[in-house]
Amino acid sequence: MQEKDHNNPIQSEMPFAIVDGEQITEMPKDLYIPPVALQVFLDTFEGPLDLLLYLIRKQNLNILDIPIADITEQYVDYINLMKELELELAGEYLLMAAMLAEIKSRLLLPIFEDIDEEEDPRAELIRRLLEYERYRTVSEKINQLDRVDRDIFLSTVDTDQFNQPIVLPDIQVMDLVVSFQEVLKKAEMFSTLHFMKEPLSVKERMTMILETIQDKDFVQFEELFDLEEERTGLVVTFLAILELMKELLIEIVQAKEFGIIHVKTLVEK
Amino acid sequence: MINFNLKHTIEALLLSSNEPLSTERLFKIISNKHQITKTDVLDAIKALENDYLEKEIEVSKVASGYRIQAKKSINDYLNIIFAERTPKYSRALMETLSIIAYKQPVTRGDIEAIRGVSVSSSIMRTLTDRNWIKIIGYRDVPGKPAMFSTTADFLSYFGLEKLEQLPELPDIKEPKNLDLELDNQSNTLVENDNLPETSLN
Amino acid sequence: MINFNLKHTIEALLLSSNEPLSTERLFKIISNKHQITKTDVLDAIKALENDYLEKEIEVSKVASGYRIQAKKSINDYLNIIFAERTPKYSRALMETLSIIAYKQPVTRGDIEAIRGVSVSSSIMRTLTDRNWIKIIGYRDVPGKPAMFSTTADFLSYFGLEKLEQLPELPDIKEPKNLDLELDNQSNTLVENDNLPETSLN
Repeated sequence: MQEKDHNNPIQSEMPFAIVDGEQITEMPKDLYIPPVALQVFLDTFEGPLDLLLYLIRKQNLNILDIPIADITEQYVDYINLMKELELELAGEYLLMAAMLAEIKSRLLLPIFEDIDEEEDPRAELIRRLLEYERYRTVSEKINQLDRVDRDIFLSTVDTDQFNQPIVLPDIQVMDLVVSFQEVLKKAEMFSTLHFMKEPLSVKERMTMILETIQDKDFVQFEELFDLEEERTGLVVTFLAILELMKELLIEIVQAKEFGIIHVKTLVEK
Repeated sequence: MINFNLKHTIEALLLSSNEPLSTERLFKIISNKHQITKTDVLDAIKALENDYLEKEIEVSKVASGYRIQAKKSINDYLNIIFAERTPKYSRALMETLSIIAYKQPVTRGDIEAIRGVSVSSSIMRTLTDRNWIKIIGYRDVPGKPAMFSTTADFLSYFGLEKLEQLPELPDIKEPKNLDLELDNQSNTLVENDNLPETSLN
Repeated sequence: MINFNLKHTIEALLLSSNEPLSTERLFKIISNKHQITKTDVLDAIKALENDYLEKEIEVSKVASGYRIQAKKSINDYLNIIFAERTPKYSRALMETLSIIAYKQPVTRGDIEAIRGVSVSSSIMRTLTDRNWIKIIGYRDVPGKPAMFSTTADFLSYFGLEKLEQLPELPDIKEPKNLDLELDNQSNTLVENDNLPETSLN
């Protein structure tokens, strides 16, 4: 296999992205990075799996030993910073945050004999990380393959002295119809997209939750979720609840094990 | 370098470059690595010309330098190669054309609003060159954008007489906003307010 | 024709065509005018390869046929001529392309499942416009999502003949029994997490 020399100056894409490489040392050590640097930093990630892999590799951890609590905390810190800068990706990153939180909570649950058979809650995440890492690695290799116009230069002669008959593309009237249908289909997708973008703000959801709880002393945890919503919407609600807890604006109360969970306001009326 | 052969290097450079290379340029590029003179370059090109006498390619000197081209003798084959390649229009072009056909008169902005991506100038040029679309007026809004409609040639191409003969769109539910958006803008039309069906005969 | 020389004709055709030519295609084009066999075509290509041994160009066989390209030995010069023309592709594009190459046929959903982010339409468009991927069918599930695979042009771009020549996909290091493995490591987990010991058996 023809592999490309790393020292080629042209090959300067994504310096931070080679997570296993030494380049990482140039990365900020803690989370408190100036926003501009953070933007650059985040731009180098290809999504939540990529970011998680980075966090794991940064600590020289084996994927199989992920300390879920630590990683979750770091991850959530990152996405909190991210929310202000990288709104476009927030949905997917938020989903991962919720998944991590869920895994963490399941690990904390007392284990009973009869669910002993159940899979470790981290297994699915680990599988996805391993699978993604395979393709990420191989895509770096493909990127180093010889390619036309970078490492392979094609030999051609000029043929413009040759009177090439100009053949214009031919179209049928039905091609027009089909194309216009495509346009309409796409336009439709557009309108739904616009509609989707709005509601995904955690801050906004926090306010809504506070308003809901304000009048009553407490509400049931489930009541805060609108099941009509898409999965992402539920995740936003969940994150909003976590955020409110962190800011000591609400409290979660569970009278007995596996009993009803209540959410109580801590804001003075 | 032991195996350096100026003639072969120049040949490969001329074949790889997309534009003719002058003696000066060849000299500059190669003398970076090898001790050569401009005369060496010229001699090598001469030798190349000589080698090609029996071949089906030739060195040709044009204003900006030397290039290698196919000899006329293989034109018959080239005809076949180039004719086999049936050109096709891109999806972007077809979509743009269909929007102009079904929604005319439209501005570039209208097309962009519907497709969600900007309209490339080369597409508009291709369509204009083919005389399938034309400017029929300017919308009376800031910037006075040109409004495009299809032409009589466009209809003739499909053997149609009137725009109404374009196939109806089979039961597609147009998103509300598409019509609305275009309707809102239609009040601002200066003239040519009616669809140009009648104007195209 | 008296002076017909198959080797020189093939050389000129390969150099004139914008895309690689297969033996079949060369045979078809030339046999219109001259009595030749496919073996003659192959022999001529062999002879050409031999002629080029001392030259700075070479015949290369890629997925879509034969083409002539510069030898790597002159890349230093060519990099000067083509400075800054090198196309660069984003990591997102390369990852998407890799998943399509190794897992084909795949739907957008498959790609999203692996990468954990949605596939941008502009990446799919770039890949399609470059003719590196194509739709080869629709999966028979609700929504009938399109299935993508890579093309011969994709392989040719990387100078390859077959998919098998791509770098090997690293093995997944997943142990047979992930749960067991996790159990063994539960000690580390507890230390790092300060989790109660009961949380894992």
